[in-house]
Amino acid sequence: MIKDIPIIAEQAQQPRRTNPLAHVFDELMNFARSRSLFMLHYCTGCGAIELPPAMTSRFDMERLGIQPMVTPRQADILLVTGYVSIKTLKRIILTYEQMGSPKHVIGICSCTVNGGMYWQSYATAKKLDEYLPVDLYIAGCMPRPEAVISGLQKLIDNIKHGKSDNWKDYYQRYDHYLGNQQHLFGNNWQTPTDVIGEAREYGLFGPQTLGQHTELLESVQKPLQPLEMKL
Amino acid sequence: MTPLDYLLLLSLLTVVIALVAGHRSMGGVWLTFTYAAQLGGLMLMAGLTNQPDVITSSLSFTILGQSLTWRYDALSWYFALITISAGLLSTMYTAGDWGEKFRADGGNLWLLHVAIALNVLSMLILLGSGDLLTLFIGWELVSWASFLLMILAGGPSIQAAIRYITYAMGGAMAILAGLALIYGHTDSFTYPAAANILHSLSTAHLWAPLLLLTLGFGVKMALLPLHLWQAAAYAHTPGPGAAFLGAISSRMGLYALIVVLIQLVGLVRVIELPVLFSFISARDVLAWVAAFTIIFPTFTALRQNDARMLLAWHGIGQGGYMLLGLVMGDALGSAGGLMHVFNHATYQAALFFSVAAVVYRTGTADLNRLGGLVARMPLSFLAMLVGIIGLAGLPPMNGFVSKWLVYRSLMLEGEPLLFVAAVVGTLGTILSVYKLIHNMFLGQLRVEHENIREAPWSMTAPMLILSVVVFVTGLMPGLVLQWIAGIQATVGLPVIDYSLGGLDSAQGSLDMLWVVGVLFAGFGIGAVLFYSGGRTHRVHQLDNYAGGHFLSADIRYHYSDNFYPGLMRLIGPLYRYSFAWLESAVQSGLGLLSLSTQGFYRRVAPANYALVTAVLVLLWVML
Amino acid sequence: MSQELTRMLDTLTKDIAGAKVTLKRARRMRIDVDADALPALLELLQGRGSYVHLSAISCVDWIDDNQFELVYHVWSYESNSLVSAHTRIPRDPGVYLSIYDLYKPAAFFERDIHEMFGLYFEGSPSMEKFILTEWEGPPPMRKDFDAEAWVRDTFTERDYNPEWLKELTDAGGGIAIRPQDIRK
Amino acid sequence: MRPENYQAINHPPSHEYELNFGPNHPGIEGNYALKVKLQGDQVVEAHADGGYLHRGFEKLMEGRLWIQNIALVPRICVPDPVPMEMAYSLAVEELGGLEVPIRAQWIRVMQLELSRIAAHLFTFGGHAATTGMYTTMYWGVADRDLFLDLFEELTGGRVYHIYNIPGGVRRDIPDGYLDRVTSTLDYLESRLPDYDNLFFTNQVFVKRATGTGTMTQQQALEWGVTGPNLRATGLKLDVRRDDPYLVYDEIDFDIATEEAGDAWARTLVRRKELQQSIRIVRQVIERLPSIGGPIRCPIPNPLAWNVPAGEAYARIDSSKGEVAYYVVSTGGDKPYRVHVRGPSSMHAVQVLENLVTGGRLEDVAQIMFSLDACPPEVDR
Amino acid sequence: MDALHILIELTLMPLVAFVVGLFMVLMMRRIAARIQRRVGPPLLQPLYDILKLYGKQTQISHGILHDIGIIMAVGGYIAAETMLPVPGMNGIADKAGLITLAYVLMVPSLGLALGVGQCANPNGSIGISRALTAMLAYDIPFVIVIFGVAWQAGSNNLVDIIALQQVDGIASWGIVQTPLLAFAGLFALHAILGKHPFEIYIAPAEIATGPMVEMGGKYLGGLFVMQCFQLYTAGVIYTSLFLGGGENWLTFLVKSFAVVAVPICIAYLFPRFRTEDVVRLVWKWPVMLGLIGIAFVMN
Repeated sequence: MIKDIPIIAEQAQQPRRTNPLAHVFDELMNFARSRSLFMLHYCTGCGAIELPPAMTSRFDMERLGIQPMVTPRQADILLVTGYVSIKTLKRIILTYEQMGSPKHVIGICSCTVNGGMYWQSYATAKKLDEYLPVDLYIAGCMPRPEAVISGLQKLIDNIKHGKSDNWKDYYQRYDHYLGNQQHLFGNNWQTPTDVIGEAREYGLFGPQTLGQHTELLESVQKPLQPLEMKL
Repeated sequence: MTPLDYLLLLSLLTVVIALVAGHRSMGGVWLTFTYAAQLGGLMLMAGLTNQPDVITSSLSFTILGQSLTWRYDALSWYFALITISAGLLSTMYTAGDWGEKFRADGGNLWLLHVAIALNVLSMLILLGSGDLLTLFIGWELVSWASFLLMILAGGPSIQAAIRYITYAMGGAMAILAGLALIYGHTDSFTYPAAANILHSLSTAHLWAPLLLLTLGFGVKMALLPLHLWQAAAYAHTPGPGAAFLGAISSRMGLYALIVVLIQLVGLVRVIELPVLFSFISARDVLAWVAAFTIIFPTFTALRQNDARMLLAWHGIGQGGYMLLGLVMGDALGSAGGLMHVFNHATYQAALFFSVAAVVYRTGTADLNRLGGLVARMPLSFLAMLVGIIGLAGLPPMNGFVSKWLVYRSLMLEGEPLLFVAAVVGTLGTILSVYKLIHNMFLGQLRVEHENIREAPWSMTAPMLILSVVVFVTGLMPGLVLQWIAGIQATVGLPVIDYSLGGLDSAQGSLDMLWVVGVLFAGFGIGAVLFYSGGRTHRVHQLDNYAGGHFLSADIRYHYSDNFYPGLMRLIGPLYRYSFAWLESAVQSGLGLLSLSTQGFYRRVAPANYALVTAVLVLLWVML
Repeated sequence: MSQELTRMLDTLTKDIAGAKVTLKRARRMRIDVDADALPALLELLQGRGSYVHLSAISCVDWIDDNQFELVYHVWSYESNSLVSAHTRIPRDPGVYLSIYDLYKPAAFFERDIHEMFGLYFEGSPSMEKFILTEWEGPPPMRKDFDAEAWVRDTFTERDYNPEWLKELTDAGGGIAIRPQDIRK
Repeated sequence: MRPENYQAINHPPSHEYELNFGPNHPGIEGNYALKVKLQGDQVVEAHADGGYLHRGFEKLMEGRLWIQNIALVPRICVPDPVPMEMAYSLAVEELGGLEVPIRAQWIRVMQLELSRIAAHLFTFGGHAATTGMYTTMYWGVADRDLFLDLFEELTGGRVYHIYNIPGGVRRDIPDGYLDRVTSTLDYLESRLPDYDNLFFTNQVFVKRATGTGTMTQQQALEWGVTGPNLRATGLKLDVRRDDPYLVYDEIDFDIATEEAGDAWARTLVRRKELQQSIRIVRQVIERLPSIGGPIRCPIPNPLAWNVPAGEAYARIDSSKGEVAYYVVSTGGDKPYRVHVRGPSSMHAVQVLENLVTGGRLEDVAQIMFSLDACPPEVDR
Repeated sequence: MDALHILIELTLMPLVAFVVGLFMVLMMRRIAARIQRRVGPPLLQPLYDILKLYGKQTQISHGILHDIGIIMAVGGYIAAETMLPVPGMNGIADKAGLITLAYVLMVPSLGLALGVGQCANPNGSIGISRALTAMLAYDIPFVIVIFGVAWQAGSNNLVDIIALQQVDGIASWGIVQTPLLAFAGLFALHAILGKHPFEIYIAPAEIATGPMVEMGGKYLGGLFVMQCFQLYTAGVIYTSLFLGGGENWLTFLVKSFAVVAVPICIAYLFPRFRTEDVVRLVWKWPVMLGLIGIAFVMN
């Protein structure tokens, strides 16, 4: 029912930390992260109908420290609940890029794995992990609240042990993801977020961050430079 | 030659320079220096604030057997300081690029310089008035000088200025009538004689001159039913002129009221003076007029969509705090009221300067056509931020201290309703100033403003100087309070027991040094907490939450119009009915009055007119 | 009751040239009508026949006949019966008249048919795209659009025999008897 | 998004600003969007924007066998899936000339009404949450879960049941099932006073909901409003009565109506329907043991079933309004064309736009939820 | 009092406030959970949330003001905590009276308003507009209460007010002496906390959580810290004004928690008002009661 997606990208070389307490601090932060997950309130598909039961009185996700949040800025986990139509996928990518890292994507329902029963539909994207780095799939049509919660517990476990940093993969293999996005949305595809700049700024630059697809992007895009204060 | 003579001569010299060189490109700079010289001249008299002393001018006339004298005391000095500083900074602001653009846009820069210089001169003369007649002469000079400043921009300002002069003439008539009444009793215009006779007058007889004088001076002060002229007149005056007017002009009314109410009648008498057939005293009436002057204009400001109009309406509202504090009559209240004159002048000028800078760059002060300018005009934003915190009366700026003194006094005097009224005014101010700064500087930057730059230094320097003053006098209110204490000693009010950081008192003291210190320490800790978090990166404003949609450049998503809709659904009808009714009532009443006044002027020579009025009123008093 | 209904409809439609009324079952009537007579028929149904509720407009792509069939399902709350008015229009220009001024709900259905079949309705309040705003292909509900082929071109299928499973199988794990062994 | 959308152009010199409700917004039901243009808090213009849940069902169904489509149809309306299966089955039965056994018809009625109860509980929760009343949502969703348990026992699925097939239902009711239904209904009835106190008669809620999104009878008929929303304007119209299907003509129930036509009236109608549904289910429980017989009629090999050529239009009343399926067969093993008429395609587009325009920002979400619009029905 | 002593107090008071505030947030969430028939979050959940938010690795800022807004919001509350006397520590409560406190408490709101304004999000701006409207509403009963209490005590110094109430036990508490003011104060407190039905400026379904809309990471963390301070401040002010402050830490904490629990228990049973209804309600009952209360006090 729950399946880990193996992390394909090679880990970027982390700077060695000499402070002996750094390790303890990392453990603490990982623990806090695992115990406090804000999930984005975005019903992308029909699996969202099983989230209210999971959130509310009967299954109560708040006891695991999970609570719904409204905007992507506040959220840590993006639950893609079910099939993603192409129109929605654009919004999901926008939303994902607006979220602050560490961020986690959970694909709920079979449709996110391979298109599910809509495999021949012209309107839905088939494999979510082509467009976004997925941390965890919870398969089923649709998975029960118990399955959702057990999947979330698995994610919590992964975060606690520092194993769930697929979000770095998005920066490190941005070219790959962007290529798939361009394939589906056309060559003019651009989001307001400057992912390459972010990767550069946070030291998440990987060998596959840049490539032919990002070149294409840079040839068409009007980059949105932040409004710097000018005297 | 006394220092006062030097001062007045310097001021006259300024006018002359303005007349001669006002149209030159360097004229503004020269004028700035002469204003600085005036300030220097004033500083020669700084000793006035320490002891209740008077510096007389050697200039004096004798007309119709009445000698006209001019003299300065601590009160005059304090107001003169604000006047000259306002003139100095306004001219400095005008002297640079602003003036160039003003001229290029077809404005008459020469006239603007002359008008400001004339205003300063006339105000200095008014502030030096040594008797009732010079008070009236100074008053008339100030009225006409302000009129000149208001009208010079042409266009919509002409109507506003004419409205002003109508009100002012009505007020002048009332003053003249009041003076005539007093003269009828004393045969003399000197203050001591007037004070003597006013002390001895019976209640009913005292009411007539008091009412006439308060009404007359209240026009300039823009007390509640007589306030309708002010906002439009100030707002339509070109940039620095508006700052000058907003800072000091209407405070001349307060000065005259202080002279009449406190120096001549005596506040004790006002407090005791009952309103006929009722249980309230004259002070209550004045206090409530002040309270309504706080509330109504403030909430009118809330509805304005033009930045200058909004500020001008606030100028009226803040006048209410000054009067409210003064008529409380105790050390704290009067200190608060007097200090608010200085505080208001500083932040109001800074705000007007900032708005003028925005208008200079964008060409509009319409709050619905601006937004997001903080990224482009950060210094103007800073000045406005400091200014609005002062205007709203929040710590750590100076507006907080003066308002605190007024609140404290209202608490000690046991005036819960007035206290609530004052707080309502402050809250209304907070609401409207947030609207001001939000609609201009925060929110979405309009695409046509993407490439504008900060205003030049000649414009930002005056506002930054003022911002520093606003902050420093907020941090160390004792600097201003020492002048206030001098005034209180001079005019016979209880003297405030101040310290550098505020005041010490058994029933609750205020130490701004501590408050500001702790506040900034708090900010410091907040900053440490903040910067100990992860790194941030800046994003463009189109990278924004829009319900999951992509924002594009052609979408206007800046929330500006009808900024407080929930509140307006509740109190909006009040604006439509009460305010409109009040405005039309006052307008038609004053229209009638001004028409009749106009008739008098046309048919009767002014000198005779005064005589006739005096006779009529005397008859009424005798009967 | 149904007899009465049929009779009523017959009188209603006797002015409409070529209208053919069929009673399918209780409360279900079918009227076949020419394309140019359909608005008049609907006007009659609504005005005199109290068929005020437009339940749906369905479009069928008869690609072999090179025609679109439009079916207007209208319901009468008074006689509690449904009339389905069928008409056919040629597929080629694909333009027809809107009935928005008769039935407000038609706006949605016509807009929907426009983006799904590419059939244009003249006089409809909005022919902008609603569902397929970000779709650039041909109108997808047309029979000549092969969705499956499009999907095969656009998307790749998931690899159902990943490396880690192969390793498992090589190590002797997995299914005891493989399907191909059974077939032998 | 295309790069040219970020190019600088002049801003409209307007006092209006735009705000997007959805798709990622708690004030919108499901994955749907409403773009509103506001002045202050007054909505000047509203444009619905759908398609986020578009899967091309109608196209998909043309490519699958008749029996396969049964798995597809419940997905068209997620909160209330049973009517979708039912309408499709009814249409196919009409085409194929199948006679559904009477026992299966009663079971279907029970399932329909249980689904209606679950959907209404969910709607109350959503509607309450738009006004900030989360407790109702927490309670409502938790109580709905009991009904999902009943479904699970009967059909094996919590949300999507795939229980009705052309010709009848998939399996008979388990032993003791009717007792469990009765006890669940008893529990729900005992909870209703709590809901009344907490929500339906809560003065703050009443104040907010009265006069919000009001439509007249005339408007409702003109805009094609159906179901509870239509009944909230005082019209006693219900497909179950006017166009009876299954055994609804043998069942005794009242059509719940309200006069006002505003958000509160719509909520009250649903509240009354909840009781009527309980009443219907109780009648089914009473009658069902006495009705024997098979639960489905024999159909040919479903994998090679050629449904006779023809066309059928089946309408039923779901918790949202009138659901209708137009099915065309050319005698093949797959439908030639299936057209789904979801009630929300009216409610969520035209009606919503009309009601929201001129209203207030505060009420946008409330109006949407009070209409009980279900976006997947619009997008299909 | 030497400088070191006061420095220690100034450091300790915000710390205490933060820790107590964390538990108040926890209490709030637990009460909500119990009303909603849930289990609720674990003991240290508020702390985990804040730690997690501060530890976010990428986060966005819309400009310097966005940062300064949060700094001012948190810093303003930190400053305000030093003006609230707690058992054994007075901080600078005697240097800044009640009015100063009331105005210092507006600084965080103003800071937040500036930060939100820079985000250029209409949802945030609407939220701020509503929050300021609510402030206009609830501050009027609040200052009436302050006036009444200050008049009753003859001082606007919180230390004096507390001392006066501790003279002879419960009989001298404000809630016994001036019950009308105490009720008005509780009403105002409910509105100050912005809980339902006064929760107009968060309103997720209407304006997508208003001011918080563009806040993520440490910005949101700052707001969470601010929430702790806000609950603490509200509880302690009310305790100091009407419940005789704290004789010792135990009674102090019991009273503060009890005060905060009252509005929270009410809040989860109500939907939210419209903006103008909030203003109307708050200007009607608490203001009326407060003024009657003052009339009693001043006679």
